[in-house]
This record gives sequence, C-alpha cells and structure tokens, in this order.
Amino acid sequence: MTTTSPSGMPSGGPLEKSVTVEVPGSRRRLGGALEAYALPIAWVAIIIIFSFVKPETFAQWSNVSSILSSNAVLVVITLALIIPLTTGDFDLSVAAVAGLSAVTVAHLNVNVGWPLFASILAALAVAFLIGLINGGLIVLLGIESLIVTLGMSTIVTGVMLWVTDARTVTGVDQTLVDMVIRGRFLGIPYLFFYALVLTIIIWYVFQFTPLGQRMLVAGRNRDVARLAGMRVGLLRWGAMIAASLIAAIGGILIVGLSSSAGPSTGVDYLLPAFAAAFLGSTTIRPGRFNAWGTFIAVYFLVTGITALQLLGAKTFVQYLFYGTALILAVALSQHIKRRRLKQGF
Amino acid sequence: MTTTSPSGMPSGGPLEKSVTVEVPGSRRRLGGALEAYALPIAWVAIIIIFSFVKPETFAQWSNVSSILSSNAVLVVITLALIIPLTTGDFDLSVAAVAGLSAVTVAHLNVNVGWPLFASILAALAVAFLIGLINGGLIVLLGIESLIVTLGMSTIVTGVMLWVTDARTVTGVDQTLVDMVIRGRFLGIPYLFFYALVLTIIIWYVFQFTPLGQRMLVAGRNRDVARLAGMRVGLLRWGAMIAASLIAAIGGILIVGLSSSAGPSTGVDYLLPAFAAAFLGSTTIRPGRFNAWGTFIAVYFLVTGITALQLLGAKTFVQYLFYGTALILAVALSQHIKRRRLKQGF
Amino acid sequence: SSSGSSSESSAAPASSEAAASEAPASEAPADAAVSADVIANVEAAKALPAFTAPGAAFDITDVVGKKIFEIPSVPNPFLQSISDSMKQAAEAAGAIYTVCDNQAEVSQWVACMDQAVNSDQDIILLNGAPDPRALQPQIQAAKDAGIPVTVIHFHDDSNPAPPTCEGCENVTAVVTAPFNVAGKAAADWIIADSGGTANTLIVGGSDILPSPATIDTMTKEFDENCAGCEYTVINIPVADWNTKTQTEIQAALQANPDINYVYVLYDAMVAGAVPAVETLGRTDVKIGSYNGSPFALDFIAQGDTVAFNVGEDTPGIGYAAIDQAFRILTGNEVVQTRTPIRIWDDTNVAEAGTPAQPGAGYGDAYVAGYQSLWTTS
Amino acid sequence: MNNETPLLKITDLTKVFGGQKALDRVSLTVMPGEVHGLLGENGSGKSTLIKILSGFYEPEAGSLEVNGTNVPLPLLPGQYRSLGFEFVHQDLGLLPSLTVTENLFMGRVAGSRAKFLSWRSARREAARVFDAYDVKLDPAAPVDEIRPVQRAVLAIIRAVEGLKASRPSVGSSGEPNLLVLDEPTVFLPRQEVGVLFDLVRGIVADGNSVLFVSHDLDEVRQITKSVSVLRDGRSVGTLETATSTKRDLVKLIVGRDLAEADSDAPVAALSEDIILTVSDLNSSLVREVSFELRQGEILGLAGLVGSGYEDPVYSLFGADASATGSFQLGDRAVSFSGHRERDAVRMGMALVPADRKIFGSIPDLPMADNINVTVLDRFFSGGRLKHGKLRDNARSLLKEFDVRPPLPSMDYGFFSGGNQQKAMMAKWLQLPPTILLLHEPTQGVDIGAREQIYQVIRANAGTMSTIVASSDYEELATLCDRVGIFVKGQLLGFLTGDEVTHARIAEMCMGQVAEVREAVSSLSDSPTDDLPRNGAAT
Ligand SMILES: Nc1ncnc2c1ncn2[C@@H]1O[C@H](COP(=O)(O)OP(=O)(O)OP(=O)(O)O)[C@@H](O)[C@H]1O
Ligand SMILES: Nc1ncnc2c1ncn2[C@@H]1O[C@H](COP(=O)(O)OP(=O)(O)OP(=O)(O)O)[C@@H](O)[C@H]1O
Ligand SMILES: [Mg+2]
Ligand SMILES: [Mg+2]
Repeated sequence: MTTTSPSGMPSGGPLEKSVTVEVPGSRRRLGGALEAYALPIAWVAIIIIFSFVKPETFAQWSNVSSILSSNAVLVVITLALIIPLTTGDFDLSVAAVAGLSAVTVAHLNVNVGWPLFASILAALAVAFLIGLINGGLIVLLGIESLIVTLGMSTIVTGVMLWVTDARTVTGVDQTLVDMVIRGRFLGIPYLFFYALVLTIIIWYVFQFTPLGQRMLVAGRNRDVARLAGMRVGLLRWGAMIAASLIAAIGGILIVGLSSSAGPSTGVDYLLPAFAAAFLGSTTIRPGRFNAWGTFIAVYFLVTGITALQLLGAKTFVQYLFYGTALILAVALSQHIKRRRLKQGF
Repeated sequence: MTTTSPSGMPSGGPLEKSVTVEVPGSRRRLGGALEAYALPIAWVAIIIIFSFVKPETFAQWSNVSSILSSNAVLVVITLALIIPLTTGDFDLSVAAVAGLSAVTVAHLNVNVGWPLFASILAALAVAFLIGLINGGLIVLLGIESLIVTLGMSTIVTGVMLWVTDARTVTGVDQTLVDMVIRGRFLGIPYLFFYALVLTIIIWYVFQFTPLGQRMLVAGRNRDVARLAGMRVGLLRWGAMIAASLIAAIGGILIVGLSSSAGPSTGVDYLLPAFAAAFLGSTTIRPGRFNAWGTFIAVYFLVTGITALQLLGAKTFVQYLFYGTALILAVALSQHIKRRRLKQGF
Repeated sequence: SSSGSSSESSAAPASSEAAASEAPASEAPADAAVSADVIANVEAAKALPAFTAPGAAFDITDVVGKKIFEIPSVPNPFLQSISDSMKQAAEAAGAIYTVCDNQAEVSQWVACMDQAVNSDQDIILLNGAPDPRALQPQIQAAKDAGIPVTVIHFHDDSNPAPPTCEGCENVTAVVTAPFNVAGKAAADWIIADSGGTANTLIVGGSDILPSPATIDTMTKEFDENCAGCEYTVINIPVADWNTKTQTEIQAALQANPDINYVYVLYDAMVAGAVPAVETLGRTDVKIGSYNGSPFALDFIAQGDTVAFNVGEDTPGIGYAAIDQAFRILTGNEVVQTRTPIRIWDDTNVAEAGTPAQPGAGYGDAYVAGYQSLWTTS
Repeated sequence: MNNETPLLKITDLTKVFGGQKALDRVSLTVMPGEVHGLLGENGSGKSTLIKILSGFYEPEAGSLEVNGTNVPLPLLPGQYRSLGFEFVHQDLGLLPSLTVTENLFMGRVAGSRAKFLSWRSARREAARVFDAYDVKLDPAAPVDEIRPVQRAVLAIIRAVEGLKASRPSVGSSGEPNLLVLDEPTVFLPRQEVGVLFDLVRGIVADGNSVLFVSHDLDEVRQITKSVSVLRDGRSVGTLETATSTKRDLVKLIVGRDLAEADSDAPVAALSEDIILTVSDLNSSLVREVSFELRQGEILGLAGLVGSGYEDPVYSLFGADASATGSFQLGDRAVSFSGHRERDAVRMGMALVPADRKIFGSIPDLPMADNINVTVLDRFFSGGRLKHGKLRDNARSLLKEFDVRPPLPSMDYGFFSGGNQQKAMMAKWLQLPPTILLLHEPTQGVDIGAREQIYQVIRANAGTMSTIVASSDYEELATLCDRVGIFVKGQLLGFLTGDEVTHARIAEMCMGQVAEVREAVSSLSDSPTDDLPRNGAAT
C-alpha cells in the first residue's frame, strides 16, 4: 500500500531501481563504498581546492572553527528532522519549534526573570508539549503529518508573535552564551560539540539499537511493523516528540549564539534543513536518513558558501552554488549507484 | 511497495479494512458525500457566521470580489503544485518559478524594452525550460523530486537576484494591469476568472480525460502504471513542465497586480500553496489532489483570515486561526471518514 | 469635524470604525486645517538637503592600509548603494575594504563576524541591521579582540548613543537614521496634500525596531497639527510583507471606506499596497512610503496611485558612516551624525532620474561636505 | 488459422540483473489455440520472462516473433496491447487506493487517445461486465476494501476484457491473441479455479492462446496442452501434458526425483494437552466459533471463500479489530476485544499472513533487515546491535529455507515471489513461536520448497502448535492432524484421522450447513441459522 511516506529515498518502485543481484566480493564493496562516500569525498575536494585558492584565510584553524560552530544549529535542527522522517513522517514544525524555544528561554529569562536553567526547562517542556500534540494528531486522529506540522508551525509562529509582541528580546543570561559560543575546546566553540554529540547519539540509536531498527521498519511499512509486534503508533509519536525536543535544543543554542531571540528566530532553518536531510540520505548509508550523512551534508553545503563569501562572491553566486551543489551531489551518488548496479559490482 | 510518493493519503493497514463487510448502496454514498463536502460546508458556515458578525463590511459584494481576486494567484500556484503531486512528485520550485517569470516579464518589458506579449512568451519559455530540467533530472537521472526542486528553487532565486540586481522593476505595460486587475466582470477583476478557468481545465483533465487518470495511476504506483503500458517517465516529466508553466502564469498575474516585480516576488507562496494542496486533497475527491478541492481550500483559509482582518484581529490571531483551521478541517474529514468506515456505510 | 482617533496600536479598527460611522460628511474646509509650520516643513523636506558637519575636520592619513570589514544585512539595492559609497570613500583614503555578502541569515552574519575577527580587521561596519541584538556574543568577541563595531542605519536619530541603545552594549558607534523625522515629514505631506482632511492608514512592521516609534511620531503629528485628520494603524510582521500586505490593506480599506491615504512604513510593502488599492478600484486613495527605493519613485512618476515617498540619500549615509569609521580608526571622538531625507512627489521626482537611480537627486552637499572634513598630512 | 505459425516464439532471451543472469538464452514457443504452461522453481525466471513480454524489462539479448512477424525488443510501454497480449501479473498489478472501475479500465485508459472519459458510463459498463461473468463486485468500491479473492478475480476479468477490447480475436482479424497468467490461482480458492479454467477454455476455443504459470502441477496438468520448464534461468525442456506424468514434470522442474509426499499426518504422536481454547469468537466474518488446539497439533481450517475460515488466524493474532469472545492460552484467559498484535507476539504467537505484498515485506530494505525484525533484541548486547551476527543469522535462515539467492543484503523486493514467501516463513519460524498461525502458507511456493516448509513445521511440532488456514486441500491433507470445516461463518466440526483427505475436505466445504453438521464429528452446538455470505466473488 502506498502511504505518504518520506522514507525509501530512491523513487520509483523497487522494480524500477531494480536491477541488482549481489555478487559478493570486494568489487561490490568498492562500488557501494564509493556511493556511500561520494559526498564526503566531494566535501574534502572542495576543502582542498579552496585551501589552495585562499590559503591565508580559508585554510586557517580559525576559519574551520567558525564554519563548524556557526552551522552547528542547522545540524541540530536537521537531526531533529530525520527522526520523524525515519518513522515515515514529515515534521515541518521543527524550525518554528526551535524559534519558539529560543523565544521562551529569552522571554522567561529576561522579561519574567526566571533563572536560566528554569527557562531552558520550560522551553523543553513547551517543545515536548508540541511534539505530544503533533504526534497525537498524527497517530490518534490519523491526520497526514505534513498537514499537522504545517498547521502547527503556523500556530507556533503565531504564539511567538504573541509572546514577544513582535519584538526581539535581548540580554539573556551570559552563562548560556559562555556555555554555547564563548567557551571553547580546541579553539572551537562548545556549540559544535553539542551538535557532534547529538550526531553521535542519533547515529548510535539508528545504527546500533533495536529501537532505531524498529523506527526504520515502522517508517517503511507500518503493517509489517505492527505484525512484528511493534508499537507503531508509539514509535511515530515518540519520534515527533524527539524531533520537537531536539529542535528545542537547537533553539536554545540559537539563544546562546546570539543571546537574543525574536519573532522570526529559527524560521530560516526549515528549507536548508530539508535540503540537508535529503542530501544526507544519499550518503554514508544511502537510502536511509542517517546522522553522519546529515552532518556531512550540512557542512558540505556551508563550506562552499563560506568559501564563496571569503572570495567575496555576490549573494546570487551563493544561491547558484547552493542549488547546483545540492543537485550535483545527489546526481553523483545516483550515478555511481546506477553504474554499480549495472556492472553488478 | 513504498515509494517516496506524496499521494495516497490514508495510512493504516488494510488488514483492518479487510474485515469490514462491504454493503453497497446509498448509506455508503451519503457518508462519502459528507466526507467530500465537509470543507465546503465549513466554508459556507464561516461565511454565514461572519456575514452576521460584520454585515456592513464582510457581506458586501466588494469584499467578496476583493477576497476572490486577491487570492487568485495562490489558487494558480497551488494548482501548479497539485499536478506533480498527482504524478507522485514534489515541486518545491513553483513559487520561485512564479517569481522568476514575474521578474522576466518586468525586466524584459521595462529594462530591455520588449513588447508585453513577447516578454510574457519569454517568461513562459523560461518556465518551460525549468520544468524541462526539473523533469529531466527527476526522470532521467532518477533524483528525488524534493531535492531537485529544492535545489532548483535556490538556483532560480539566485538568478532572480542576478537579473534584477536585487532591484524591483516597475512600470510594466499597463495593458497587463488592465487585463489582470483593472478589467472587471461582475465587479470582480479578471484575475479571478483566470484562476477559475484554470481550475476548470485542471478539473476536466484530472476527472474526465485518460491523461488525468494516467497521471493518477503513475503517481500511485509507477510499476503498476508501467505494466499497464503507461509512459510513466513522460507523464512525470510532463507534469513537472506543466507545473512550471502554470506557476509562470501565476507569476505573470503577480506582475499584473502591481505592474512590478522584484527579487522576492513569489517566494512566500510556497508554504500556503502546500497547505492548500494537502487540505484540498481531503475534500471533493478525498484522497486525491483535485482542482476544486484546491480552490475551496484556498478560499476557506483566506475567508477566515480576511474576516479576522476586517475585525482588526492582530497578526498572531490570524496565525493561530490559520493553523488551527487547517488541522481542524482535516481532522473533521478524517473523523467523518472513520465513522463511515466503522459504521460500514 | 471629528477628532483624530488616537489609537496607539493596531487595535485601532474599533475606534476608526466608530469614526467612520459617526462622521461620513463632516469634512473640514480644506484651507482651515493646515498650519504654516506644516507647509514649511513639507517644502523644506522636498528641497535638496543641506550638509551640517557632525564634527570638526580631522586627519585621515592613518587610514591608509587599515582593514575595513562591512557586513550588509540583506542583498538589496538600498544597502548596496550605501555599501558602494563607503567602499569608494574608504578605498580613496587608502583603506582595504571587504564586503561579506550573505543571504540575510543569522548564521551567515555570525560567520562573517568570525571572519572579521579571525582576519584581524581594524573595524567592522554592520550595514543596515545585521541585527546587533542577534550578534551580542560576536560583537563582544570583536570588542575583546580590540575591533570596534559600528552599527549603521538601524537605530533612530532619537535613540540614545551606545552603549545605551538597544543591542549597543559593546558597540563603539552608531550611525543613526532619520526614521522619525521621515515619519513626521510624511505626516506633514499628507496633511498638506489633503488640506487637513486626511484619513490615513498607517502600515507598520511591528517587529522592526524603529517602527513603533515612527508610528508614534506620525500619530502625534496628526493629533497636534491636523484636527480634521483621522488615522488607523495596522502592523504586518516582516515575514508576511510579501503575502499579507495586500489583503491586510484591502481589509482595512473595506472596514473603513473613508480612508484616502495609505502610508506603508517601508518600500517593500508598496508592492502589496498598489494591488490592494487597484483590486478595490479605489482611485481616490494615495499611497506613500519611506526609503526612496528607485522602484517606489518610479511608481510616483508612472501613475497616481503612489503619490509620494520619503527618500534617503544613500551616498550621504555611506559617507556619514565612513566618516564615523575614519574617526574611530584615527582615534578621534565618535560623533552624532545626522543623515538627510528628501520627500519625493510628482513635483520633484524627475530629479531622481528616469528610471530612478539609487542615491540620485539628493545633490552632492553631503559627499562634498564630508570630503571637506577629511584632511591628509 | 495457420497451425504452423507459432503465436509466440521467443529465442535466446537473456536478462541480466546486476551481473547475474535471471534468463539465460531462454526459448519458448506457444502455438495458437493452446494453453501453454510455464513452469519452474521459485526464482527460475518465469516472471522475468513475462515482464519482458509486457515491456517492463529490457532484455540484454534475444528475439521475439509474434504470429510469424519479428518484433524488435525491447517492447515499448503498452506495445504489448497492439501485439494482442494481456497479462495477469504475479502481484496482480492493481492499485488498492483506486476504485474497482478505475482498475478495470486501467489498460484502456493507458492506451486511450480519447479526449473525454465518462466515469458514470464506465461504472455502468463495469457493472455489465461483472454481471456477464456473474461476479458480485461494487464498481465504486476502492480495491483496498474488497477481499483478496475479489482482487484476483478483478485482475483476471480485466485481462480477459482487455484481450477482447484491444484487438478483436481470431474470428475477425485473423490474428490470435495471448493471455498471460502469472500464478493467477494463488489468490483463488480451489473452488474458483474451476471457474477460471472455464474462462481459459473459452478463450482458447476462439483460437487464442494462454501462457499459464503455476506451481500446482495438478492444475497444470488439468488445463495445459504443453509445458515449458525453466531451471535457473535456462530452458530445460518442453513436454506434451497429455503424454507426461506428474513425476515427469517434477523431474524436469527440480532436476531430480522428489520423494512422494506423505499424505498421512502423524496422528498417533499427538499429545492430549490443550494449549489453546477459543470460545465464542464472533467477528464480522464468523459467528460463535469455539475450538481447542492441542500441544504440538497442526490444525487446519478450511472453507469456501467468505466462509470466514481464515478469520481465527487473524483474530488470535489481534489483527481483526471486529473480533469478540475470548480464548484461553495456557492458564491465561484473554478477551479478543483489545487483543493486539504485540500482545500476541508476547504470548509467543506468530502470524504469516496471506498478503505478503502488503503485510510481509519492506521491498526496499535488504533481506536481512526484513527477516530479522522479529529477533532484534536477541542481537543487542554490549550496548549495540551486532550487525555481523544479524547478517549471519539471515544468511543461515536463507540457506535453511532454501531462499535463492541466499544473499542477506539484497533488497527483499528483488527476490522472486516464491522466495519472498519462504523468507516470510523463515522470519517467523526462527523464533520459534509456541503457536504458529498461517494463512495460505505456501502460495506461490514451488513443490520442492513446499515440502521443505512442511517438514520444518512438522519438525517443530514438539514445541509448537500450528493453525493453518488454507484453501489448498491437498496442503491441509498433507500437513494437518485435524481440519475444521467452515461453512457460512460457522465452524461446523472437524475431520480427523483418516478423514483428513483432499476429497473429504472438499466435499465438506462445499456442503450445506445441515448435512455437514451431521457428517462431521461435531464439537460445537452452534445455531444453524445462515449468515449472509459476504459478497463471494464468483
Ligand atoms: N528487479 C530485480 N532485480 C534483481 N533481481 C531480480 C529482479 N527481479 C527478479 N530478480 C531475480 O531474478 C530471478 C528470477 O526471478 P523471477 O521473479 O523471474 O522468478 P519466478 O520464476 O517468477 O519465481 P516465482 O515462482 O517465485 O515467482 C530471481 O533470482 C530474482 O531474485
Ligand atoms: N545497519 C547495518 N546494516 C547492514 N550492515 C551493517 C550495518 N551497520 C554496519 N554494517 C556492516 O556490517 C559489518 C559488520 O558490522 P559490525 O562490525 O558492527 O558487526 P559485529 O558487531 O562486529 O559482528 P559481531 O557480532 O560478529 O562482532 C561491517 O562491514 C559494517 O559496515
Ligand atoms: Mg514469479
Ligand atoms: Mg565485531
């Protein structure tokens, strides 16, 4: 049966992509590895090229540190996205939830005067609630996740406008800033390491726990999962909650990054996060949304943009690069896959 | 067979359904009709309520005319969207294509001095080209439509910035304005009738032609369609091209609205169009993207917003209404459907 | 004549509705309402701006070889034009000028700030509001690295100087913008044009920092100087400018058909205001706005719907900003700079060029004036 | 009509999937007016050949001649129609989310140049067509709301009608047409097979031909004139059906002699311990069903379509939400309402449903991921899933159940139909369950593998009790200790011991309530009033 499921990347039914019988042996591994590692390789290639072009700025540890930390929030929000994508649901509300959490922390801490820690807990609680409602509407009422989360993201945006009265809140407790961007390890703000740890956790859960495998199965075929005794509804529900919570972490990091939050905080992350999630699903574990793929996809895209900025390229060039890189990267891994399947290695 | 297909609404497995006893006859039809017409009924209800609340402004022909015409562009762009959705592909580039067409018309007509008609043709040609490339990448290279069109929309945004040098172009030939917004029939600007005609055409194609049926089948299951002898690739490709062309019409109408176009023209239509497309797929022909459903979904959502604007509600209230209405409307039709299935009528 | 409805916020429709029903035909006589002050103010604002030196002349020899790093907030022609002037002036003085173009995303601004600090720039210019409030830690980091940060065209002239202004804690200097002056000028233009009988719809962007204060200035001007004027205020968040401006304005015009002026606080909303008026077929409604974007001036030249615009001299702003930067780089005191506005309407819009050019039509008083302040040894 | 010119002549057809040859220089000839069988083990390439004929796959080599005319390969999409071919594919090729009418006319729509399509008249026409075949189908019903049998019937009618519509058959144009049936009978209960065969005979009587794929050699012998056999993608021979024995066929298919199936179940060894008692099971399909299952017993459930014989299997697994009543498992009493799949799994039950396509598989995940879903926790130790061991587990299961090729990382969807079915059995039997619930467990499984599956079930009888719902009476006779007979939603009684034969089961299933009740050694005293039949297909 056809469900509106974002999983199972390669479009066309299995018969179309078809054409494979596995021939064991090293040649196959090689082809598979090439497919899985095309994006990382392209990434490294970009890095090397720009290092030669701009050795004095691009190839500096400080630049690396800047790239890694300034896009860590996008990594976190994209990670939030891939959890429901794995269980077969879209969550279009992650960016809005990140924004609302940021606003909640800032508002409670600054305007209401709560301690930082309590404000953060409150933001997480709000996000939990949103995830709970999203999941409930999807699982209990059986409403399309796309609609639920589109609606929810609109509502959340409204709430943000309401709470902030359309103003940016500044002056959040400096502890948060210290913990996010000012504190450094190896010269890289902590921020990056939060994203890294989250990547590792999600990689671990997806790859090395029965829970991750269950989520995958539930996302691909709910009936199979049900007949195998899995609590499909619970898995999907849990995924929606996890996505909201992780998005909230993203929002809290935004506050740490800028020590402020306003009515449009977060919203710009949605499309880049989708791009990165889907690009990431073509690499490392092709055909599955995966943590390292996400991580690499984000940094692949932003490395190029940063390099262009350093070269003084105009904004429109950045757009052209971004779109082209996205398509080319996927086309490349698709091409390798096809060739592999055809040649049977 | 799971494909990444946006079609095929209802989830939940047939195992459950397989045990329902099918009783053909009128009770079944009735339940189905209620499901199909829940949204239109809700729409009418909103209209009636607000007509009582605000008889002197809301229930005026000028207000009706204003609602109908000012959201006609959204109708057009949503119609563009449902074509590839029907063949099983996402087109995230429709809004950007609308913007680029608007810019193309304005730029060629104003800056380059082409006659209006030639500028419009050029805009359509550009849109055709984009659709061609989108479709080619999706069909020939087998890349996920979501990625292709996300990338394409970024590229198109870059091109818009480039062409306009980030400036808004004004002073487009007044003929266009006359044909779009100044000319009126029954007091309603022509604009609305273009959207109406397009709705009728797409309704006709989807509902009454073999082509429409082929698109539906190809979107639901590519293998089944191929086995039945359909040219799935061509259908999907054609749908991408049609989407771009219709989006371009939307863009041309935008130019007619204000006789200007700028670098951010069009882009904000994407999410509202998705919301309307999916909401529309729950009504009139539930479970299928359909033209009248789209039409009604757009006007259902904007009628409420307009009423709130007339009441002077703050923006955040509009957001709350929009999100809630979207979710509630779908929940309602879902509820009716469930009850119908449960009661076996 | 009915008194102006003095709604402070967007909750206005209730009162404007009352006004609409109570006073259908009680327009004041056209000549009675407009004070001479108002007319003089309008005439002054329509004339070429005159230069006032912000401070004493100073030696800019030390600027040679200094690294100036600019971060524009969005890729738009207004900031582009400011940026071009700054670059031109800076390079003429021998500085090394870098622009960090971006897609208006906070993460990119952060990356740009990092780049500036990492590459040891001598000064950072935040051009047109890469929102300093969203960059607090980065500005702090710049300060820690000894790099001064200047915020250009974000705060209003009436705002306090750093560090008291919003987001200014570690900011070295600001180059403010005449948002309120422009609002007052716009109100005056409307009062004069209507002969004291305007019913104005003011459309603000509540999430833009100076917007509320500008609206206050306008409403105050109407209240004080135009007994026969009424107004309604609505707000549209920036994110909705492209999609909601038209319908919001339409609804406001429907709710109150007596409205005959629409003033949108920023040019970006003109593209929505025009079709709103067209859709309703309201040929009697005049639209005004602020920024002086070429396209908005073109609208004035091309038709009657858009009637006036409060424009800003982008080279003037650029030179004012770079003057401030030079002062900082050479160790001089920062100054309080004022940049000019000019009202454009049918009578003078031709001076901006056909089609209008960014920064054209403001004369060269500012450019020449600033250049005269910069001496070399 | 020229008897010398074959309708279909395939020569040296080769198809490679990722370096492996699914078809290796295969040749096949079908004469006009014959029913030609295409036989072979699971994965031998039958469906692949058929999909090449439909233009779905491009072959690497080979030539095709239709009625004496050379036709270049690959075929274009839909070209098969102008050649006079129609298909019932192995998985039927229906779209569950569309209506019966839409599915019926899918082929016509695909080939149509018309500008207008009237669904109203299409529905009327559909109703007429179903009337003509004496089939009860609501043209407006979505296909996912009709039963599997009805789906099979729909697919068959669609093909037959397509054959009539695409090209008027022999009489008028002179060119005979070809109907290709890829295992059409697996979804059909035995009783319906006869109806299908009448249809087939009618088609060949007009001079057309039918290419018929089935693993049921009795059916094959009943309907075909000659058969061609594939083994590992190669043609291994053609036989005239009339002059060959079942044994000849088996030998050609498997490549060796197969021991004759032992049709007597081991009655003697059966324990007296009752492990499961079902009381008063009611659902939308059955009424007041009560029975007991003994430790180690293999209990069959048989009945006509619509008799509800398969319902207990689903109800016990918690997959029929309409079920009420209760059952006792060991010392636990459980109510059917509120009983869900995961409870059943926890109680040690396993279900292998009939609809493998929908419930059994995730076609775009590797076989290992599919087959291991039931035992994930076993391979989680030291804080991580042991992927290596999971793969080893899958590989050994594939070998044990003779799934070919035994490659755990090949996508499930790439396996042939029968091999998918074997993998499904493996997935559940590895637990091993204490109660195994099966519905049509060997549909589409070739005769060799079928015997293996039976052996595994029997071998586990020491620890596992089994309920098999099947319309294959031969299977029930071979496998079961006892067979419950369902008529019109009621369990009328059981055949035991020597009674468990193909003939007896068939006789009982087709009997009337009263006489069956009398005939069997009744265990229940349920009322005799008739339940309405739930829209039986033919
Ligand atoms: N799309 C595909 N990609 C890769 N291998 C495939 C594909 N389709 C079929 N195969 C392989 O080709 C071989 C032949 O499969 P086919 O479906 O033709 O078998 P079959 O004879 O129809 O078997 P069954 O009786 O089980 O239906 C099998 O080994 C199968 O795994
Ligand atoms: N999710 C997965 N699905 C399939 N293969 C995987 C997966 N994850 C890892 N692999 C591959 O499986 C192989 C073995 O993985 P791994 O090292 O985790 O097994 P293992 O845990 O060492 O097995 P063992 O239990 O014998 O120690 C590696 O080649 C690895 O790349
Ligand atoms: Mg087969
Ligand atoms: Mg190991």
